[in-house]
Amino acid sequence: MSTVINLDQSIVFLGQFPALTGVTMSIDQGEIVLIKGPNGAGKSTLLHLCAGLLPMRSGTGTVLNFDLQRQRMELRPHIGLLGHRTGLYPDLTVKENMKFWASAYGSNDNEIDKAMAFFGLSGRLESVRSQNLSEGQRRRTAFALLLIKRPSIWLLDEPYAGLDDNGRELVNSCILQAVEAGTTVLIASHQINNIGKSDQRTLQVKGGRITIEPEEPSKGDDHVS
Amino acid sequence: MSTVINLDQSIVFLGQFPALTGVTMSIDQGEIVLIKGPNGAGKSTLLHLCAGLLPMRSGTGTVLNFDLQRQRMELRPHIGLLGHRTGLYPDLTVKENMKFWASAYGSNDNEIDKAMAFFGLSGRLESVRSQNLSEGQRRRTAFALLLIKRPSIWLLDEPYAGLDDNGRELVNSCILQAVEAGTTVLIASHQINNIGKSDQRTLQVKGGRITIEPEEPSKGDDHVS
Amino acid sequence: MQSTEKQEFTTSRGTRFMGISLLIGIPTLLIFAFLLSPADDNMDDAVRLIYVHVPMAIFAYVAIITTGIGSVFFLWKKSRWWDTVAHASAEIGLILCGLVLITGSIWGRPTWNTWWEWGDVRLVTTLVLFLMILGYLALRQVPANPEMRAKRASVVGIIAAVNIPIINRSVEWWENNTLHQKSSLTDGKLENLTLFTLFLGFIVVGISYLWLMTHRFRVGWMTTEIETAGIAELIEERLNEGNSTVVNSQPQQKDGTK
Amino acid sequence: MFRDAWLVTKKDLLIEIRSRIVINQIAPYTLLILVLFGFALDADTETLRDTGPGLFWVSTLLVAILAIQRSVDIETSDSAIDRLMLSGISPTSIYIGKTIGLYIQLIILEVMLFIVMVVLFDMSVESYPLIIASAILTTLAISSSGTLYGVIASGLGVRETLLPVLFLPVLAPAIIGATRAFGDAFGRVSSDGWAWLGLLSVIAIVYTLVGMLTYGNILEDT
Amino acid sequence: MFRDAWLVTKKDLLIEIRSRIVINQIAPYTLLILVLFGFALDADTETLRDTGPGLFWVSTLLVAILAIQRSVDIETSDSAIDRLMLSGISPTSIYIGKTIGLYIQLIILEVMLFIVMVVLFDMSVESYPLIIASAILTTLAISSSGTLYGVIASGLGVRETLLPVLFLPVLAPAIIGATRAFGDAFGRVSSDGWAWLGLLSVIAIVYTLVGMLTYGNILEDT
Ligand code: HEM
Ligand SMILES: Nc1ncnc2c1ncn2[C@@H]1O[C@H](COP(=O)(O)OP(=O)(O)OP(=O)(O)O)[C@@H](O)[C@H]1O
Ligand SMILES: Nc1ncnc2c1ncn2[C@@H]1O[C@H](COP(=O)(O)OP(=O)(O)OP(=O)(O)O)[C@@H](O)[C@H]1O
Ligand SMILES: [Mg+2]
Ligand SMILES: [Mg+2]
Repeated sequence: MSTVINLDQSIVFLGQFPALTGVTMSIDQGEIVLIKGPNGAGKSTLLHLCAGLLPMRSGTGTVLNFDLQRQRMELRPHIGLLGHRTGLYPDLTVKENMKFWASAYGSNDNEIDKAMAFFGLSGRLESVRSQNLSEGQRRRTAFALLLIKRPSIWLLDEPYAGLDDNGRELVNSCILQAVEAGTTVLIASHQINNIGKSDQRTLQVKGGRITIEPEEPSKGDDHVS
Repeated sequence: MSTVINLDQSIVFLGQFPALTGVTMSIDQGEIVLIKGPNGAGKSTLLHLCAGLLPMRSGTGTVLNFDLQRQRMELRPHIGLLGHRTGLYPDLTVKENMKFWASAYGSNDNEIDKAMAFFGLSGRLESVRSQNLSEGQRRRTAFALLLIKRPSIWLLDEPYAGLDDNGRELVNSCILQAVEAGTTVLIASHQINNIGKSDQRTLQVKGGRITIEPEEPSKGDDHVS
Repeated sequence: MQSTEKQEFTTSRGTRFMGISLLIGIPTLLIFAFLLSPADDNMDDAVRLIYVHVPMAIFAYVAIITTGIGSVFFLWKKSRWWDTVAHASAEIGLILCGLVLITGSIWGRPTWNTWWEWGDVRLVTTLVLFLMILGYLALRQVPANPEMRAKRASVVGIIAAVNIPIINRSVEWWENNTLHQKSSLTDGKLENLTLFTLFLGFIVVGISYLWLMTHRFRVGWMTTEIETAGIAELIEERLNEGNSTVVNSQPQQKDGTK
Repeated sequence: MFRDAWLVTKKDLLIEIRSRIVINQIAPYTLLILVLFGFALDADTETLRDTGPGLFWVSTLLVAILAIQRSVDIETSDSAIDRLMLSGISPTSIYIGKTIGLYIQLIILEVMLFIVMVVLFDMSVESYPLIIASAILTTLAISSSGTLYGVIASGLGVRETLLPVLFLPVLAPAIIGATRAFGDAFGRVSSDGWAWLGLLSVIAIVYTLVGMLTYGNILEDT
Repeated sequence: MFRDAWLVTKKDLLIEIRSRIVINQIAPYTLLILVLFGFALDADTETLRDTGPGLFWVSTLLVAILAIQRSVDIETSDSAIDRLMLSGISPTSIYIGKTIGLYIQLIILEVMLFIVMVVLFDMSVESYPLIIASAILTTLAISSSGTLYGVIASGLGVRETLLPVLFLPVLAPAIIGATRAFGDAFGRVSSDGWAWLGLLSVIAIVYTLVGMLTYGNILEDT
């Protein structure tokens, strides 16, 4: 399968701090990659880099064949990122948030309804302003937004935080379904060790660098550490 | 043992919405109570009510013998609340945040150092502004602040979210130690089902009300549902 | 530029030549300005300030336009060279612009009988330009990601540069209301010696600009160089931090890296 | 492109309608400024009327700074900006959209301010077309450069202060021109107000173009 | 109580220093307001000098709004307010602390503004004691009512529509009084400036008292 993410010695600075100190990794299409590592290791930074939201200080990288030094703008529309913060407009209702992004993504009403129903956001919650949602409801909304975007790569940063058991199952089933359809999924999470699919990979991030390749290499490729 | 939290038919409105629809519960000193329930059930609201941060629409309640209708101001200093948001000052460094609250609580420098070292915040992180911390580091700081306050009741809302394995263990050991010393701990979390102590209780919240009392009543009291 | 990598100082043959020309040029200018050129009929000795005032005004414009060009090329080519040029030129522009304000005020005291006149367009627009550069440099001082800062500063630099024509033409537009001199150069009323001294002034200020530019550029370049050199150290520190975290949290694990 | 821009505009306006920050919190200050000046200068209403045009534009500009900050806050407060940048809406559309959103809000504020001023200061208008034309152009200059500078000054950890420092000098020429044009329209000065429209259009167009061309570069590194 | 208040003040000031709303950034801002205004009124420096006192207080008020918003944002942005309310610091101390923090910032700002104005507009002061006394009282009125108003406006508790209703009538008399007092101190109007100090002290004291007494009630219901 084709490689969708390829980083070589990527160094990223946040302010004066080297948050990533030379990351080398390559990820194939359709993989599920679990990113583990202690707090402050650089997981979120890595995901933001892959989304094209951070400039690389040095190193090279391509995501979906877009160069991370020069083509970040072109890359971004193909990425779905769920960060620590949900990025909803607090003054708009759930439905209004959905509608705005749906028209930005070019999704139709039907997709909105389906995504909202899927995450249990239909009915009363539709017209609640997102600032009044509970933590879990807010994350459900963020996930519903990811669904209607249909990006080629999902970058999930602690996707389970704040979700109840039911929510976690929904997320898992989404992920598995998306991967079936050829989406690549990167998950940074402290909460889970596997999401119920055998050929997932685990990367360990520590001190801004990938330290240990998993013992169970998924597809015999040379995913150099 | 004495009852520290006692709610009777408490109804709480957030805006026009009845977030709590009549909660009746009583919790003894030194208990660990796990609050479970689906997203939006009212767990966070319940904790805020117990902290004296929300007005009751009807019903009665006492926390630490302070009346929730009339003595919320007096109650608050005895409460330690860890909410979904960490409530740090983003422009101040970790150390400065700690110092400010320490002097508000009357804690000394020694306590600050101990709490920070315990949560792995010593060294470089001391002088990082809290807006630049990673999610987990931010929550560690929030927990360190809880430690230096030494309140009689701990209300923890998703305390594990964003923490790595090590962080979770640290939190657990804090909790157990605090309970030893007579602190009462309420935890709302989707992430765990027990924290490794046998006599914890679990309350189920649904639709703004406590629905099921646990089958293993901890001390034979009549915790009416 | 290769030379800067080897050298300790920001001097080179070119700048030394310029420095020497200035050593000769400045006294010559002073001699011409104060001794040889005649006093003006109605402005008296105060006219002598024109020999620095006007060239500095023109080169302040040149400096800011250079900043603008550097900014455009930086956004286009993403090359640090252009960014350093833009930054260096803006700093010198600020100095020149400040000197124009000061010499102008000093000049105004005897000729218009006031240090400052709010109604005067030239004065106010020059002040506005000064403030624009001040803003640009304030932005450059912000502690943030250097790349991000450079991009934002470039936009501000471009905006400042496109304002130059507006500010410069303002005298024509605001005509009804200015104390300030209108183009006396183009009137052709100046005496020969005056004209020559003014010309000399242009050359001296021009060389000063180039000389300051080269030095300031090299300082800027070396600063980034030093910052780059520090990266390895920072990264080393960060990696160790990763290891120490490992040691703290999982004492049984021996090998963190590799 | 314009469809996307309009989406952004609609969203910004909807948020404003919901939160009513500009209308409820910012607008009252403009009124306060006028009232204060009315009192401060009371003695002599001719002076007051002379200051009218300048006062109008200075207060508009100061209020614009607040509105610009709000327009940036909408995106950055819960990092909605990340999603916006990943959305596929081109930076130019975002720029245009946010500029129009700001424009509409400012125009509404100006209308209010204008009415209050005319009533309070008892001013008489000689040329409405001139008023309208210069207001349209100046507001365009303010909102196009404001949208650009708002994002330049944001996310640097420096907060509000950088914005006025960068923004006010850039707008000074436009404000001066607008003041003169208004002065003529109110019959307070004898200059030819229409001549100023040339300057105003140049500024408005140049700033809008620079904004459209460079906004993407800034968003690239957020 | 005062120890706690001082803690809060120190914290607010530290945050301001960190987030760099410091002297060197405010200076250009105030300077710009004056420059713009100076040019907008153009021609006639007598008019400029007449407007000086009004301009001074209007700009102070505008910057005060930014400072007030910031002072509230500090607490609400990541719900630090919850922790503050649970901290055991009494609401009165919080109120006093935040008021003093705001006060100190405003006074620094006013001193700068004053110097710039006197220099730029070439104004001559006839009575420094009057200037100082009225500045102290008016600033107290602004910061005490501003702290109170800020927390009301932030949507904590009372509905936000109350805010213009509350704040404007509350401050307008103080600003008018201050403008008159300054006008006299600069020798621009013939009224007796000291007479206005009476009004200013009443306002300052009343607002401070009201703030101290009601702040707790507002915080109680968050
Ligand atoms: C603070 C006060 C002043 C400022 C900011 C100022 C600024 C400037 C600037 C920016 C220029 C360049 C204009 C151009 O050529 O495009 C200039 C030129 C000039 N200034 Fe001043 N000036 C000031 C005071 C004065 C005074 C007091 C005088 C003499 C009475 C004066 C005489 C001139 C002359 C003769 C030129 C050359 C004009 C030309 O040939 O185009 N300036 N000044
Ligand atoms: N401006 C800064 N100055 C110093 N350190 C910084 C700065 N910005 C970020 N950092 C550091 O960079 C790291 C960022 O890590 P990142 O957010 O990617 O961690 P993470 O692996 O996602 O952690 P978590 O599990 O807690 O979410 C943190 O250690 C943080 O302290
Ligand atoms: N102004 C409002 N209008 C309508 N509904 C509201 C309003 N404010 C709060 N709510 C609702 O009240 C409930 C608050 O629940 P709360 O935050 O206590 O949930 P929770 O149990 O903590 O959930 P989670 O597990 O997601 O954190 C949510 O269902 C939310 O939608
Ligand atoms: Mg993270
Ligand atoms: Mg909750």
